[in-house]
Amino acid sequence: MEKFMDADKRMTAREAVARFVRDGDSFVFANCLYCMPLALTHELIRQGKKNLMAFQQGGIEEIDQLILSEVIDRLVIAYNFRAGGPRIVSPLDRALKGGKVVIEEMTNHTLLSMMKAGAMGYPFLPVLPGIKVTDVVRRRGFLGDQRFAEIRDPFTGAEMLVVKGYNPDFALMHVQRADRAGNGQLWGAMINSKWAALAAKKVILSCEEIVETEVIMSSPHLTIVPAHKVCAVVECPWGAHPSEVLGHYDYDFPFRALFVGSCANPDGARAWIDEWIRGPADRQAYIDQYCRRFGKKTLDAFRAKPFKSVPADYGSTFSLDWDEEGRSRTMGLTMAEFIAMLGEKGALIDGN
Amino acid sequence: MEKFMDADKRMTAREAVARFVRDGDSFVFANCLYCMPLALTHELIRQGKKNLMAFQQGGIEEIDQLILSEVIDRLVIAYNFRAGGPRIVSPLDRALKGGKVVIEEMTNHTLLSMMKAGAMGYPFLPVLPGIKVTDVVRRRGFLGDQRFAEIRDPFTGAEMLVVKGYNPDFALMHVQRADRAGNGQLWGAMINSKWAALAAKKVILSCEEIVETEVIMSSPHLTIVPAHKVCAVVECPWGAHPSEVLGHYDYDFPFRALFVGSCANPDGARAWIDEWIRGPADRQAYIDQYCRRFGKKTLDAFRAKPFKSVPADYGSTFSLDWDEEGRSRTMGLTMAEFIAMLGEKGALIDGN
Amino acid sequence: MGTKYTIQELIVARAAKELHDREFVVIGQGIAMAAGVLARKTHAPNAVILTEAGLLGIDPFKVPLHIADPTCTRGFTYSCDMIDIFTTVLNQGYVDATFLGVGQIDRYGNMNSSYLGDPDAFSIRMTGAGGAPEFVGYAGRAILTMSGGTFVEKLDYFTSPGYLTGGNTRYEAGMPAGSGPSVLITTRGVFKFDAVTKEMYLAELHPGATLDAVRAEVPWDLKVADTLKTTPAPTGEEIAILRSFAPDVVMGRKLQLEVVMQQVINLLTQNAG
Amino acid sequence: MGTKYTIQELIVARAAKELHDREFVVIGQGIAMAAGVLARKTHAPNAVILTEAGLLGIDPFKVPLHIADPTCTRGFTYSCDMIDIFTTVLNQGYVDATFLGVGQIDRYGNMNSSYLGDPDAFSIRMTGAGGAPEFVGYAGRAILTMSGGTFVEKLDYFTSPGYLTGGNTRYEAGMPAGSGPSVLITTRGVFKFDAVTKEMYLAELHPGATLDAVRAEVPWDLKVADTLKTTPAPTGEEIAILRSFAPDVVMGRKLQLEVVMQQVINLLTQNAG
Repeated sequence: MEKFMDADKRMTAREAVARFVRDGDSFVFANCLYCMPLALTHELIRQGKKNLMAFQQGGIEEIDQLILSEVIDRLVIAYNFRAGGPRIVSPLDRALKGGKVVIEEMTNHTLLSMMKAGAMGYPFLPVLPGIKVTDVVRRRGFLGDQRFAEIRDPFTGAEMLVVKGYNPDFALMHVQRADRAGNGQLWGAMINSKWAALAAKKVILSCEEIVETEVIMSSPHLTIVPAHKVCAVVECPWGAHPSEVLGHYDYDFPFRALFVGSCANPDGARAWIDEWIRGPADRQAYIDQYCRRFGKKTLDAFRAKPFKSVPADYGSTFSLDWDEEGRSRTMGLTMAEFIAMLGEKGALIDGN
Repeated sequence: MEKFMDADKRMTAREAVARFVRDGDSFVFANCLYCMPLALTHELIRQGKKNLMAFQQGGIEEIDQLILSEVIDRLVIAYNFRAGGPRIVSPLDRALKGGKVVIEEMTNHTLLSMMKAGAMGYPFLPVLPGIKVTDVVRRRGFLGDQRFAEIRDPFTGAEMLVVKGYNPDFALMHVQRADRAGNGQLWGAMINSKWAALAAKKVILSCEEIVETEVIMSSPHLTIVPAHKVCAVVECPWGAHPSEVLGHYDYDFPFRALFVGSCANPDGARAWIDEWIRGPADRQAYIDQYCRRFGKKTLDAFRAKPFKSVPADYGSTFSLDWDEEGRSRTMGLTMAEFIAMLGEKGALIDGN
Repeated sequence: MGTKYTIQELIVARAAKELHDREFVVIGQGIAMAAGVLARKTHAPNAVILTEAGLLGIDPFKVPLHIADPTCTRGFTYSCDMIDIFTTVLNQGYVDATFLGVGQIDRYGNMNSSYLGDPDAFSIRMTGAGGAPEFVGYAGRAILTMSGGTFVEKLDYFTSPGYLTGGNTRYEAGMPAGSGPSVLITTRGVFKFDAVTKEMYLAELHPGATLDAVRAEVPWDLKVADTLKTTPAPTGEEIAILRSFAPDVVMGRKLQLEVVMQQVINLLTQNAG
Repeated sequence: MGTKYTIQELIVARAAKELHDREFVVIGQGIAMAAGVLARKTHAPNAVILTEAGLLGIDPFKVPLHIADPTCTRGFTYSCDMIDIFTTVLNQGYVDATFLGVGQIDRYGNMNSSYLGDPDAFSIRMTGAGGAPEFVGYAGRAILTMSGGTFVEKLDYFTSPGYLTGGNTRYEAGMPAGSGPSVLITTRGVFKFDAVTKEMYLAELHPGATLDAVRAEVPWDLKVADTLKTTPAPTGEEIAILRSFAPDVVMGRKLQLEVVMQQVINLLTQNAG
């Protein structure tokens, strides 16, 4: 797969989506429920992208928003949050009924295993075979037979179930921090993020803050997506609002409820999307609009109070083999003594 | 597999090995080259354990020490460090030649995939099929055909190679820090640690320092082995010496060279083992002996200078739903108002 | 004389009793999470709560909004990913119990959380499978609660495996020995499963509930235990814990929508400039 | 007039030229690591060095003792595990090159790093396969160096796949198009592989080396390029960088043992109390 090696990939969400998303692409959300890449999702809608195929473990509001905006027409999904309860007809229900979207039902584990197989470059991975009896496996959606297969364990003959690996064209992802090159660091609920990001052919990454590469290098254990997978880095505070980002803000339940409430009828939901997605030019404009409407204090009330991790210590004994007096710790020699020794021992060649 | 649920599993290395290791067991090193569990390894030798089967990605000195002490008689391995160069006859060479140990040759990736399959509870996992042509796959050791198998990808018909999953009886592991219950945190080179520890039926864990559970809870992203896998926690500073532990100490090359030098002949190596493994009663006695022999300054020279990671922030907005005035943030009601509301709305049942 | 309680408090307190100390329990949100936390605060202080999002050992101070909501707790002991939970934890047999809310259920405890109506011409897509099929399939047991769902002769869609067609059929299909739904707690009673036939039967009636009212909700000829017990009412201590920890769960979904939406309006208007 | 140099400096400097800017290179230790770092410090500043231990983006200030030695660098950009390196990085085609030291090699670049002599009655078990089979199999190309190893007609043990029996046989066995050993640098010359037959041929002779001396080490009738070049001597800049970064590599294994063992004795005795 293509490596993205530029040292500075910063751009706006608008540029990122315009450059790297083509109508008809498949994509995966590299966050699920938590820390949702909603600024990027909204940009897909704002630019009127069409006929996308989405992989998502668990939708919270982004799936309904994409469906209402007719951005996606194929959906591979395990779970979709229904804040209004099970008896309310949702945008997804209406789109399925109206044939605007086709669906492939999966479980959380098997859908993520599709991504993990793709990320590892394997054509398939095993999954837990007990679900073979369920309609999730037995009924087929638009992927047909390119999803589950039954094989035998070559060592014991036992029946196994495997899922096919997929590599979506791109992933949308939001994280707490990243450097200019795109090393992205996430913590909190790890859920599907690693495997979705690594499965995708490229990752469009937004983050709460851009940090120096030194910050990344001091904490490589937090890097969830390495720079070479990332084609664009978008610095975007509040980029996951109204979902939560640990260390930055909690979820904004009241605001979220406004969208859910609007979904009671299609016109209400489309008006919400016009007002909160199509209207603001970008995430900053959306936040400005929020503050004008509900007050900056309302937004600020969701800001997280710090609770810092006890750090890891990456320290070693030295930072060079040569000590303060210019003597090699390995050899006990200065450079001059070292070169003299090479000469004495007959190790030096005169190439001329 | 058995869960280990005690809240305090602290014990000495001697107790841990006596209680949890049986002659004939299989085990895996959950560190490879880096941060080696050498205090625990030495305890196996001190207690004269017999007929163990070892899985190790890459040996550095522990394999030769276990072989010289006749603790292991079966070895599944991909790499063994030869500090003296390729032409020196090593303890492993002598043992193989003398039939004291049988060997199964693997590659780093396929051996670790055996552990990962075992850790995931799968009978096998795919590996990269290109190595089918090599003697690593074509020649068989003591595991016979219970190692590699060729199958077809059910989706494309392509030829695939898979390895069988294994669950060793126990793992030996050393980490930077752990709590009393055994949540172990490691950083630096992650190599095989996660999958080896999770594959084992139980983990005997040593650590540089025991910390409060609050430290672990502030940094759950560093937990490499969760407490329920761990049957014993051994606090053991310098427990990996002469290998390196990031944030604590670098490798002790001179001391390591003494052992390598001793391996030039079997008597020298056995004398080294008597002096440095069988002689000292435990790791503290070993370190005391080191300081008596070479000076405390020599040991201290290997101590790492701090280089702390920039922490992750796990902070959220509140720490309770009820605010300072006893009002629920979700509902806007005090407890009394809430109960009154339940009554007014007819939600309360009188069970009597 | 006991404290008055809501039906949700009864369900949660009864469900909590199903969890034992030192057990691992996978929980989602709502009633299930309230039950798990109540158990930890009473008889099961060393039970370990995990969610499929990769949060293990959480000690929540409020009910999480969803399985991946880490704002309910400051830290936890182990952060892994969702595949790790399903394989290295669940598939290794470490999960003793899973709490699950039910949409549709049949007499053998098979469940539907995907579609209402024929899936090819349905009216409502429910949440979908999520992690339920594997958790119900592989956890030591499944502790079920149902407050808005229904008993059906035939599921509209078969999402999660109970005892299939009864007897040993579940285990013949490869699920671990002894696993399966152990109990179902509804707004009227507590149901268990026959040790041999695996058919559901009524084991306890809630205080004030009648057998007729239960039968009216079940479309097959429901079996009833020889000695039908009365579900214990929640204690004052349990009620106090629940009202403090999970007031939104305690009041039930209908009241919750009403109260929370009022609070939403308050919050969004009070600071408007 | 150039600076005098050691044979290791020549080999490392020549190997470094094989790495291009913005490439991913998997490296172990010793000569290979010195070559990778030299390339980064000269013409390939944006090359990314990774080791199979899961250290990606390291910027070492000394030569690591082994593939999992993190004391050579304060931090790095991505910490993953060994399976991640082999699958999500190598198997995805992200690795442009791997540097590798050779024990035994045949005319098609197949290699043995496992046993000297018949494996059933051997004398020496070398290091073993480690990660070599997969890296040589799946990296974009393998850059080989050999200072203590040998050319053989038939390998004692077949550890890592070169071009198998030549022609297209490597690719027919499933390895990625275009992959395989690209160059072998020994103490006497530089070998490449014929584009069609995939047989090794001598492409460059080191300054001072003779064709006869090369042929004496190769047990088959070695092919030689039509225009045999002379390997460029390392520049003063390259030598200065290497002596500062990797003095232990520069002096070669024999001298290293001698000097380092003296230093060991010094260190272990100076503080003895």
